[in-house]
Amino acid sequence: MNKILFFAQLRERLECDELDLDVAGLSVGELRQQLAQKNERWQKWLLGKDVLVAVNQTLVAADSRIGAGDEVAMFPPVTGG
Amino acid sequence: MNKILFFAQLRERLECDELDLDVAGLSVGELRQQLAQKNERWQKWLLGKDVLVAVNQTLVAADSRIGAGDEVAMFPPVTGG
Amino acid sequence: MIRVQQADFDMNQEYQALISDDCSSGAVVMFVGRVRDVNQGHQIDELYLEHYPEMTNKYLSQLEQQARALWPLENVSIIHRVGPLQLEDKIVLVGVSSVHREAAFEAAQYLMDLLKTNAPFWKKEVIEGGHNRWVEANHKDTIAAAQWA
Amino acid sequence: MIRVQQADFDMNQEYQALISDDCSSGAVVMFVGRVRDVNQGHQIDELYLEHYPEMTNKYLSQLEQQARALWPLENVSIIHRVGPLQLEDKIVLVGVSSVHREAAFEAAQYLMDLLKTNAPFWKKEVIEGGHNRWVEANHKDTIAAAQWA
Repeated sequence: MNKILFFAQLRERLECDELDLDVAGLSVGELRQQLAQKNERWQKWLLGKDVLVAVNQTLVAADSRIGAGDEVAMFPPVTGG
Repeated sequence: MNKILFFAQLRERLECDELDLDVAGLSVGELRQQLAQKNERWQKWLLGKDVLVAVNQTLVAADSRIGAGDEVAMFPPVTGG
Repeated sequence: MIRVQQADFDMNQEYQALISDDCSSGAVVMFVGRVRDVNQGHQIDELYLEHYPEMTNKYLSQLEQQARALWPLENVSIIHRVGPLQLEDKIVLVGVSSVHREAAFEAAQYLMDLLKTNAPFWKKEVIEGGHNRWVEANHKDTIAAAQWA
Repeated sequence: MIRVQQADFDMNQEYQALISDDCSSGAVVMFVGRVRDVNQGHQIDELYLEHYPEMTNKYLSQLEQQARALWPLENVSIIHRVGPLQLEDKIVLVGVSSVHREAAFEAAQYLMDLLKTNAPFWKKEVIEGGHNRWVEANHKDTIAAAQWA
């Protein structure tokens, strides 16, 4: 099972902060495509270019594979500091 | 009349912190030459390359002319901060 | 030393922390980022800082190690506040002590530039009329971070 | 704000001074230079700072104006201590506030680099055995200052 987390604007736009899904074996890009099928809003916000993805708290590229138990997080460009 | 001030190592080596002399019209380089004639020690320390000169509290070059009443200061490279 | 906290921090205490256990660092640089009254053309009343707790600590610790690999540093402090913040409040401290001032200045800039583009914090502003607005990422920050790559 | 003084200074007070009369500066940089235990190969017991009072104030004020001509700065503080100083004491503070962190960092570095090579302060160290030794000017500092010319 994987925990999938959403933060900031993305969390508000998807109206979802956390999902539990088994997505091991998918690439990060494939996961975004799969989640985007939920509805038009998810499609609009998850497939935009301004989504960063971290696996196990480290930023990764779209072709990065998700392993069993990995924590996946999706969020907009960061604005701290 | 001009006030001539010496600081730090230069003050200690010349054993002099202040002179009152009328040196208006001289260049800064000419003043150093004139003062160096006092004795061997003054010659050694005043004609070295590590002497900076300020006229009216502003660093100047050797060919800079001294005016009536100007304050002249001579000192080694600075080491503050 | 990495801290993510809601509370304010004290400049004297953080200065002392930067020089502790160490007589040899001649140079201390402290950077503080604050809540500005105007940002991206909007008048700000309040700010809310959201973050991804598991990742902020992990990333900032990695960032400290990266800086230590690039410069000879004594102590490093990164403090980032989260939750509700008011106008003029401190948001972030990056502090570095080193024997050399060049290293201290450069490392502090590096830490800020990378934190700005990689640490998972997000600012939401309360602007005129009580509206909420998520701050947009600044392209200038991406360029600043890229110069270190 | 330029101050040359024997007394120590307080980091909280100096931080407050840097953000006073001003809500718009998001970035504050403070640099502190301290008495190191080892300098130019000598173990230091104490330090004495001599200066040329009429010139230090005049030069540092000019230096502040030069920095303001190069970067958009809000407040600028330069404090330099003189007289007897002990190990680990603060010697100098350069503080800058600005809307932009790049400006604050660069201006603080500029002020320190120029102060190091142009402001009329001289350090005399008390080293092992109670001997006095005037600190020698550092060629690295001359190079650092020259980069801004």
